[in-house]
Amino acid sequence: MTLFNLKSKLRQQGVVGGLAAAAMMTAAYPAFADIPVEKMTLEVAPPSDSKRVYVTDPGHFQMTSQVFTIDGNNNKILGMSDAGKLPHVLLGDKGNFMAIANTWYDRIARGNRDDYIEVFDTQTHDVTADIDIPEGRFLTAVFTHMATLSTDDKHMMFQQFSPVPAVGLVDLEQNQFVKMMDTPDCYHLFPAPEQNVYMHCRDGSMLRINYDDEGNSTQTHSKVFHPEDSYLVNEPYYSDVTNRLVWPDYEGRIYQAKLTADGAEFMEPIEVFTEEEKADRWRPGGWQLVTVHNDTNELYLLADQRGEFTHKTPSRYVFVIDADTGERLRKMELNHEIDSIAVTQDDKPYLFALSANEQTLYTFDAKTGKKIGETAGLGRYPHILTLPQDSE
Amino acid sequence: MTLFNLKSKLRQQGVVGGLAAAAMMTAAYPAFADIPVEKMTLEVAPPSDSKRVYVTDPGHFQMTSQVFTIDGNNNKILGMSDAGKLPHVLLGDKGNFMAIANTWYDRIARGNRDDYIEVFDTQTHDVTADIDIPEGRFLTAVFTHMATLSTDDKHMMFQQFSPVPAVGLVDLEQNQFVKMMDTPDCYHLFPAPEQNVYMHCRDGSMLRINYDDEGNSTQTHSKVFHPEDSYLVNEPYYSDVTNRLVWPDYEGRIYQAKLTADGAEFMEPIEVFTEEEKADRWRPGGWQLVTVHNDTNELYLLADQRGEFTHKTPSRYVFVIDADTGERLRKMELNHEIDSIAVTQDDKPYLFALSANEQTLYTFDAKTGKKIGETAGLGRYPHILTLPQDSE
Amino acid sequence: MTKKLGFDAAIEKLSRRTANKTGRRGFVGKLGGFLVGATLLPLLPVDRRGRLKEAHAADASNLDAARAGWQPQDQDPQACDYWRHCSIDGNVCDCCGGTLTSCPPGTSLSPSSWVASCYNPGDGQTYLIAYRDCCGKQTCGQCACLNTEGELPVYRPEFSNDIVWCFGAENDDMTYHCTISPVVGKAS
Amino acid sequence: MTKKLGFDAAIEKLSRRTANKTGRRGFVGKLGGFLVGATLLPLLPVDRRGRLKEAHAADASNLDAARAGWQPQDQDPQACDYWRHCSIDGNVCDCCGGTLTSCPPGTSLSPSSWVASCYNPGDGQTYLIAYRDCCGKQTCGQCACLNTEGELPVYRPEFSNDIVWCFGAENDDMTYHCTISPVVGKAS
Repeated sequence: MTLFNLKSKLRQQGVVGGLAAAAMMTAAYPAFADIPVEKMTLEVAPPSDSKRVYVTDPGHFQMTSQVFTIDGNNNKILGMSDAGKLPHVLLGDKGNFMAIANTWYDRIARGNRDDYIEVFDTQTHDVTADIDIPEGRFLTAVFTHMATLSTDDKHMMFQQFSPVPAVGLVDLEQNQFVKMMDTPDCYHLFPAPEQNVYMHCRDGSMLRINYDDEGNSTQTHSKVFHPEDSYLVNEPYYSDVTNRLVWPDYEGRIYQAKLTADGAEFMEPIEVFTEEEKADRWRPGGWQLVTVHNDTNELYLLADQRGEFTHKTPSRYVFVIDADTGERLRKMELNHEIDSIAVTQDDKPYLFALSANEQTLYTFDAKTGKKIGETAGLGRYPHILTLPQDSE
Repeated sequence: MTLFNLKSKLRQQGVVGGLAAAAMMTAAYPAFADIPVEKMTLEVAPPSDSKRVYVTDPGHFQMTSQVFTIDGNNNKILGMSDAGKLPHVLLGDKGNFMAIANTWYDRIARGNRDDYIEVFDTQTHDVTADIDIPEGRFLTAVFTHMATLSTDDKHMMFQQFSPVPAVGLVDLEQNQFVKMMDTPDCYHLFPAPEQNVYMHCRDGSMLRINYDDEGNSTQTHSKVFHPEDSYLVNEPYYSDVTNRLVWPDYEGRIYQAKLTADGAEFMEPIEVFTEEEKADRWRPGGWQLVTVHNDTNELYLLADQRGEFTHKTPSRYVFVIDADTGERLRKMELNHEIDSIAVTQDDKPYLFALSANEQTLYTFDAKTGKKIGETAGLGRYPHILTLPQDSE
Repeated sequence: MTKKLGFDAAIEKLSRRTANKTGRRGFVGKLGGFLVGATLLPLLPVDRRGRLKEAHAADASNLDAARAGWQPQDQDPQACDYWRHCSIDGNVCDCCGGTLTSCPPGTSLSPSSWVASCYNPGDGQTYLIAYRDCCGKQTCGQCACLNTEGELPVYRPEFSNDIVWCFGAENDDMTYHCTISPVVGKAS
Repeated sequence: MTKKLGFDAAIEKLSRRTANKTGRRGFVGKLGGFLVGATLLPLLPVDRRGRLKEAHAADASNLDAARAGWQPQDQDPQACDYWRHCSIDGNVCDCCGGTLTSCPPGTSLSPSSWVASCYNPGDGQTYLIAYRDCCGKQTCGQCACLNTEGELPVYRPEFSNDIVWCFGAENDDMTYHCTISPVVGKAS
């Protein structure tokens, strides 16, 4: 139906929708030649692949957030999704769906609080489920691992801090909240097979939580795996596929563990920087400052020469090492002040590098270090990258 | 009570509020000398005066807006108030209260819509009333005169466009919505004494609406006062005190009317620009591009040399004329790209000039044109100035 | 959530809602023939002034050029001075995951529009553009443009780009994301 | 809306809420003495390293300087490198209608805080700052600073500035507006 048919149809109906419809009808304008009206449609994004990347802009503790769907192959924006204050963006089913945990108020930044999970189809960007949860999300500058899907995508979990520490369990098959599971003084959520999820505790141990569909759980602490004065950054790398946890401290020491249904297996810590580099003040720094290419076992660490306790200031370099041996493979100069990095999991990997201050995503060839694209204008302070881990 | 007493008090009570309270308690830290804890308080803004100015940043059609309370005497930010999508900010009682008309959704930019009025005390910035209204606000880039207080501050009115044109009447004494009053194809709201409000209609006439407390109204059209091809800008100047309406068209012709309980009295239109200036392409341009100092009858028009149909692009100059005679008094060069201007109503008036792109409010001495202050960082795209009209 | 994008569905929805809410007060009954049809025609600025302008590209970041007046190009649809955008106020959907004629994924194409006549320097013709807003998401933010060629004040709403033109969008979400610029007619 | 700003009111509220919601599971019962009191003490970084830094002012707009490390000044409380702001992440309330120790009008002073020890170059002393968030309004936006001197990861929450420290604020509004930097102790 064209605009030109519209007016007569409205007249036939004998009732028209007020001024809005009136203004709309003016488009049926006989002083113009009756050429075909261009077809108007709604886009659908192509299916997710291993180079799909989502950039989240929560601003700086702002009430609204925006999630940009970007095709990393060509740095094209495919669409956007809305979120509330300090959201968690999770990808499941090889990137075919996205779950966002939201917090929203009914009087802008006051009034009644509403926490809820929205599930999106990553092609249509339509909401496929809206799940109410208790108003307990732990609101921090976004730590991506403070909410997680289970390894089988059947459950989603989020952390509560106050009034008591707990983990909220959500059933994504039934689309309903299950239970708040009480926990001790532990943080982050790393899923392991067979309905296990791990947390990292203040004392330096890992806590394994085995839960059933009703939210009953048994909890077991591992040994303490790092000393008290080795401060582990807020954004470790964790693969839901390999269940490998890779965790730098403020000085560039990397702790690693394999998290299984049976328990945590810790590797010997490795050092990214030589003694000489440490003397030259090389340290990690940024937000998501570590990423791993699983198949080749290459570890990428965002770093720069810097003072102590500047662990969140962006960096301009990436050190690439063998994650098993610590062997230095290469060093990349990014030529931008980068807050977050993430590498794709295919066999021709790209390294995505996000600058919050420049509101720009840069794409590099992960092997050659060559810059191959960028996407600018990503909101106010974008600093979160989310990639489909289980693609390819 | 100091932080140091807090811990013992909590212990006495035998119950403490989880991790949040625990972290809070760590402030009670005996390794530090027990010096007095600094007193922590809540600010209250000084009483409004004639140099108080409110800057509204609705972004560019964004979901959240911010209203900055600024002391124009010294360009100091006194506080902020939150608002939703495309809010109307109204000042009453000599600037002692502020009413904001809001639109908000429960799923960020989707879901259930809620329209409501919040009334604020302009000293404490506390909400003193929250009034529900029908979800009918006409959402446009903010036209300040599409909502209004009555001249006696007893009522507030807002415009609806769809599904039928109407004006919503709100009783600010009872704090409740009264009625949607049907109207013809007219726009803007200019209050006049004795429960009258005027609108401007498509045909070029003014509509006087006389309403009672129940929202019953009688409506009377004035004569047509401007030709069809004289396009009146979206932001005229109107004084709730003098009831004088001052309305430029795209080319710098000024229409004026006095709006009384008896009807609209129109003045002869005046031209701001000489024929020579018109040939040199001087035209008005900006958002709030006209303001009047009531006591001296000085009219300020934001203008620049420009092409046709660039009526919303900012300007760098202000032409000052006698609003009765059209006599040119002076011309100010602002040296910034200004979107909106407003003059204070005291006898040493300041001209506020707002740049949306620079997110900065500039303050000028209205008489000498000297720049005397600025306030930067006013959000994303601030372009609305609101001053207490009835101060001094 | 269903995706009915046809005019039929949207207009039927709008009409039903109007019928339910306004009762006897239909639009035609209210405004008579004033707004509808031929009386509007002489007001549309189709004088092709675009060709006569001496000025430069209009881009929000280039105020000098914008102030000089509208001078369109036909090469880059994502630039603010692309000819179809002569009266756009907002974000070009082509930069947001949509195209010049399609809305980004997950948004809702409003059936209502404002219009402008835009001169295409490529073929020397003037076309009628019916700007349609894509709704139901926060402002896209990419490719923000404020063009006002032939734009009229709000009391001529069908030519006003300051209005959130989401009337009749899905769920009645009156929230602006971006704008598409389809051609719906040609100056004869 | 009442303005109870005393600790008593806020803590009583928090305690009542906890009592209502958590039942048997009081904080002390849950975490034992682990978090409370003396066991935390050795962890607080009060080594006055601030004085030893070779680096420059930390300002979000000056990343080179920020990366070099913390070097505080005691002249301009609205600048990010003012000594009290050594571990602030957010907006300085002094720029938002408040002061260094008072919240802007209409906000709510949270009774909870994170802490840091900051070196004052004016008197050569190191002070304990208990950063307190003012809550219940959108982010102020003015004077945005991200300082991390002595800042610890989230598993040491009492030293973490990434948390929205609005626990116990009025109406339980967990929404961040700005931060004040009161002195609550002095390194002895």
